[in-house]
Amino acid sequence: MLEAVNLSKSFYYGLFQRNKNDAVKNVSFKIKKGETLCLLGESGCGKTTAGMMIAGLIKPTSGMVLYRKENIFKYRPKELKKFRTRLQIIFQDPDTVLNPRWIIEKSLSEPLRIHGLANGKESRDRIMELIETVGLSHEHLNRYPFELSGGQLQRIILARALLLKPDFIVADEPTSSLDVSVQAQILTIFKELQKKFQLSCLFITHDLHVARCIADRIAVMYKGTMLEEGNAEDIFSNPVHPYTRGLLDSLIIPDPEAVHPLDSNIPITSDRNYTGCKYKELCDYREQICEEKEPVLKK
Amino acid sequence: MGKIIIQRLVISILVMLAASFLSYFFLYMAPGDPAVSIIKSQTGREPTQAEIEIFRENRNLNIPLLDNITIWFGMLSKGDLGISVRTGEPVLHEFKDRFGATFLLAVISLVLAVLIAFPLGVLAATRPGSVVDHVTRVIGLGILSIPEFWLGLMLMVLFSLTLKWLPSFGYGTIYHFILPTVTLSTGMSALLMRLMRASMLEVLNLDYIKMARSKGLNRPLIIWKHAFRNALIPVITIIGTQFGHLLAGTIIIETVFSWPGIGKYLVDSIYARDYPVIQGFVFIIAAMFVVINLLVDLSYAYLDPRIRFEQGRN
Amino acid sequence: MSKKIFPKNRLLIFGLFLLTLLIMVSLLASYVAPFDPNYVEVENRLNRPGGKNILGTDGYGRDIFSRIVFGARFSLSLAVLVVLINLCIGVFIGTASGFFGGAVDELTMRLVDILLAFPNIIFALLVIGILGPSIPNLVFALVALGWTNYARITRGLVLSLKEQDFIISIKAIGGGDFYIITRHVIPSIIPFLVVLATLNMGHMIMSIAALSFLGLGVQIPTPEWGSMLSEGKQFIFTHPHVIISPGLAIIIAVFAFNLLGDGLRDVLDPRTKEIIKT
Amino acid sequence: MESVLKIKDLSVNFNSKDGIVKAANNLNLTIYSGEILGLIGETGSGKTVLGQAIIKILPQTARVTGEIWYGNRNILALGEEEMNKIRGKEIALIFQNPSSSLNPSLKIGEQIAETVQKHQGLNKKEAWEKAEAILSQVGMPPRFAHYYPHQYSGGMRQRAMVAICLACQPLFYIADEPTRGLDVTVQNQIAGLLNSIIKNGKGQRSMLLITHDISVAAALTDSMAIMYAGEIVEYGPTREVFKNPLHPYSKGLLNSHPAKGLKPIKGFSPSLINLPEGCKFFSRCSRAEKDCQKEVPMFGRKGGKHIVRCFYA
Repeated sequence: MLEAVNLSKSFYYGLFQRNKNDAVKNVSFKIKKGETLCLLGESGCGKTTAGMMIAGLIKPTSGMVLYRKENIFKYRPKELKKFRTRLQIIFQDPDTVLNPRWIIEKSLSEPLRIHGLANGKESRDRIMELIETVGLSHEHLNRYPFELSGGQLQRIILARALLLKPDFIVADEPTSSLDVSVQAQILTIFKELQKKFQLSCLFITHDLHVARCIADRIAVMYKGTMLEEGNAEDIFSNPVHPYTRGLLDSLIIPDPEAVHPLDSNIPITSDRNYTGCKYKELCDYREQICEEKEPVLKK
Repeated sequence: MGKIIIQRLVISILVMLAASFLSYFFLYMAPGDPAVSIIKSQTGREPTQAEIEIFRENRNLNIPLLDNITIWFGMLSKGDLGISVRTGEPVLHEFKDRFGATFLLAVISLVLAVLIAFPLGVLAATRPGSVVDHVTRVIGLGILSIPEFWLGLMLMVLFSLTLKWLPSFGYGTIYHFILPTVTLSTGMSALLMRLMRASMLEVLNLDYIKMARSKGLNRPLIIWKHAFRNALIPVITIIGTQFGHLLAGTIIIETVFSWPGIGKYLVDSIYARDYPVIQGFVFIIAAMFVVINLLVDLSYAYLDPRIRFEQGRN
Repeated sequence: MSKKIFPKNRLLIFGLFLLTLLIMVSLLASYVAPFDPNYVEVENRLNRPGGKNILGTDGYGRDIFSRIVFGARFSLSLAVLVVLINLCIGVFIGTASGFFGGAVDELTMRLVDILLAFPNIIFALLVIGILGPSIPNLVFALVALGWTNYARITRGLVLSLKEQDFIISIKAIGGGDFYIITRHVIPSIIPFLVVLATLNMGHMIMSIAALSFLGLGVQIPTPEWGSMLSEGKQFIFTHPHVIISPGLAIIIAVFAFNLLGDGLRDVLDPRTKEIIKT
Repeated sequence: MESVLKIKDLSVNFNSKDGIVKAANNLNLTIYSGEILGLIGETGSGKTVLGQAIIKILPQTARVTGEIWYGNRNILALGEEEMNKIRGKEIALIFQNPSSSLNPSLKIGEQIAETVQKHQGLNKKEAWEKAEAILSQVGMPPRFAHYYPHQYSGGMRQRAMVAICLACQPLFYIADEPTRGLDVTVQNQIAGLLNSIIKNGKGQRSMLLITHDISVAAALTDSMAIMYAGEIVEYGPTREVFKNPLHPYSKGLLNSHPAKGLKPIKGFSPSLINLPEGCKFFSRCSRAEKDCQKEVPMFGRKGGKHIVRCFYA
């Protein structure tokens, strides 16, 4: 369905663009129809940049994104516009995704207007149908974004994303700014809709609990590189990479009976570019080879 | 930090080059033959063809624009800004002789404005919605609506003509300073007060002020150490950009009070079409302006450690 | 809360009232003014206010009130003209440069930096000093630098808008650049531009008056506030009324725009989202 | 156990254009020495207001009624001057979002030292030495005292925040969402740090931990109170509440966590401006009867210290 091939993105900054920052480096994965791949990582690991490249919103420095075997960065404008109806993106902060000066209905019908599909009643019917699917009612249509809560807005955004009948969704931390109970609502709706419309999904999150609920497969990212990829269950039951293991160990679970290995030591890491494995500074298994070479993904 | 200085220096040099280029460019675009108008304004009669030719030769008006600019830059690099047509003195001398008076006027006015504006702005911000706040707000807005030169004239009428307390124009004693500086600093202080108030209000609502309160620090310490310092940063930048405004104000105020500074001289030169002076003065003023902006950037960096340690992002 | 907002709105309404009054006066100048502003009557020169000349007469015996009324037409329309030209140039350049970025942005912004480094009035003095005083030259002098501020602010607004999720999401839906700029970007920055232009109006009125006062703007026989002051300057110690009333006229006009701009800024502040709706 | 802080009938209202925001209604809560009490609630439940009410730094528009007894003093009756002797010295507030709560133009060392200077009468040099010592206490090299906040990473800023609060070794801490927005590993470190502060206090130190994260509450707290729409709906020892949540909202909240089933509660939280009469959870509750809509249920005791505000629990 969709494939990322050696995606890399570097940002250049400083006087005369001397400094280089590899936000994403050689990231590859495949997503099948109806499948959810979870891109898991901490803040600043490049997962959002990767998601934006998949959605065709940022051009990669090298590598390509294949959608149905076609490189989306080679699309002509018309094909790109068509692609925009096939792939939709959902953002982290629902408060900022809708034009604050427009009522909900206007924002909702915008995709139809852009693609010339809006025909009065038909468009309205489709909107009504979707708005009920996500658990809201027509009374919300005449409101302004600031009058709705984050959970309600995220439902609206979900409805808008589905309006063009896409087959792929990039969801960038769609619930991380929401409360737990609202998160449960949104994730439940999301899962239902995904089944109903046979959606493939790239789900970006930092939350291991959420990843576990939603993912078929998980890819773990750290400082721009992919460290581990596999079936969700395998990753949780048998993590191979030391970083993934550390991440799972430090996870606090909502159970007061459990033993929580709280660790108040802080490691201080440097941000500089260096050779070798990105995780070597924090790794308990560090050896000489980690200093010299950057490991590649292996089965 | 070093990066910022380099960037600013490059811009500064460009500004000055642009300033001199522009002044030359406009000179060439001037209506009629400058030679004719200048000689006419000097002698008061129609110049003869020979006079015009000599003048052109002397002023390098016969050679093309670009060559002329090259010559001017050549002179510039030796610190030579040419000779005033009106007085026959070197432009640089004329400038030096008058700069002190203008500088004093500008600096005293600025200091006065800051002394009035900062406490008032802080006071208004710490009591939002109070009588002080409303009064300063409306009065500030009102003062900003008064043209400086008119205010100067009115003060002159009131204090020199009616009350006979102060000299109406001239330069020399401390009394001569009072009216011009008061005129200049009035508008400036209204502006700075409003800026200070807005900036302070914004800072006082930030989380770190709550944090400072939760540490048990007393109010003066919170206001001056935690809030004021951070509120100052945007105000300082404005002061920098306002320096141009201040210079402009000085020019007009000097004309009103017959203040022997660069402003009055510049305006007189414009009346007399004394091109070398116009050109030279604009160049020097642009240069001064650039230096001030540079200083503002530096003080900005001093006040805001986030900039001081900026390693370069974008 | 309502108590705090009330005086602000009251000021805004007062500003609006003053402005409407000014516009009415300048539109209906020939009905409002009791005399021909240029009618010279030497035997009636320098009359004190009162009597048949409400604000007295000037050095040529012309009726000051009539001249102020006609001056309103002149001062306001000139300022509006300059502000509108600046606004159009600035918004066009600012939007293009902010939205598309790249080398064009880099170049225009360096140019703006350079031009902004010039004090406005000094630049105007230079231009007019060399090109000679005339109204087209005055407009040119005020536009040559005036647009830069609009361009800089527009660019800043567009840059921050461009990074906002709601713009990126339209892009992701398939909205083209032109669509995004005209339907989302420009409408979002209009409130800021309205405030900016309103406050700038006051500034322009003062700049024009100042240049005219120096004899470098609108030339003398024309009834314009600045040139009236310039003419009246010589009578300051004998007949101050000649310069008091034109000055007050400038203050009232500038104050009206300042009140309006200041009030609008409070009302249109994006942080008070609730208000934008109404 | 001795009580440190007793909150009695505390209500906090704000005036806004749209009406009165009832951020907290008749809160009653006791914090005992040596314990960590978790105050659990979602956005708009009024939990942050409580923390700021205790230390009296709410905005002037807030109307606070009730009593907050700290020892034998009612905090709400104290003047600003007396309050300043308590703030930072006896009660410290750890803010959420350290990026905006640290003064960007002062070195971290100065921000710690000024508290020490104020409350312990030390001179500048002594205070700075103390600041460096405290920084190493929270696991950071003393040289970090000379750095500005923007030079710290997110996790280190939160540590610096804890260090500032620790400066005068107060006995009572309020931590307002200390782990929000942090990465998993950093969250774990900060939780560990907070835990060690209280557990190393020889039973003298106690903490009110305000959080939306039930995992953190499970890991750190001894007892917990659950807030909904400005009211406390359930209170009890943490283990009991988790094992046997009584209030329908508490059950819903716990079960909606992804690790505990991801079962959503239907409907939306009410706005604090137009709160319904009676039980605030009525419209979303599956067990609601008619009388729930008429009056607010009183607390009922369910064995030991576990109490709940529901007619049918």
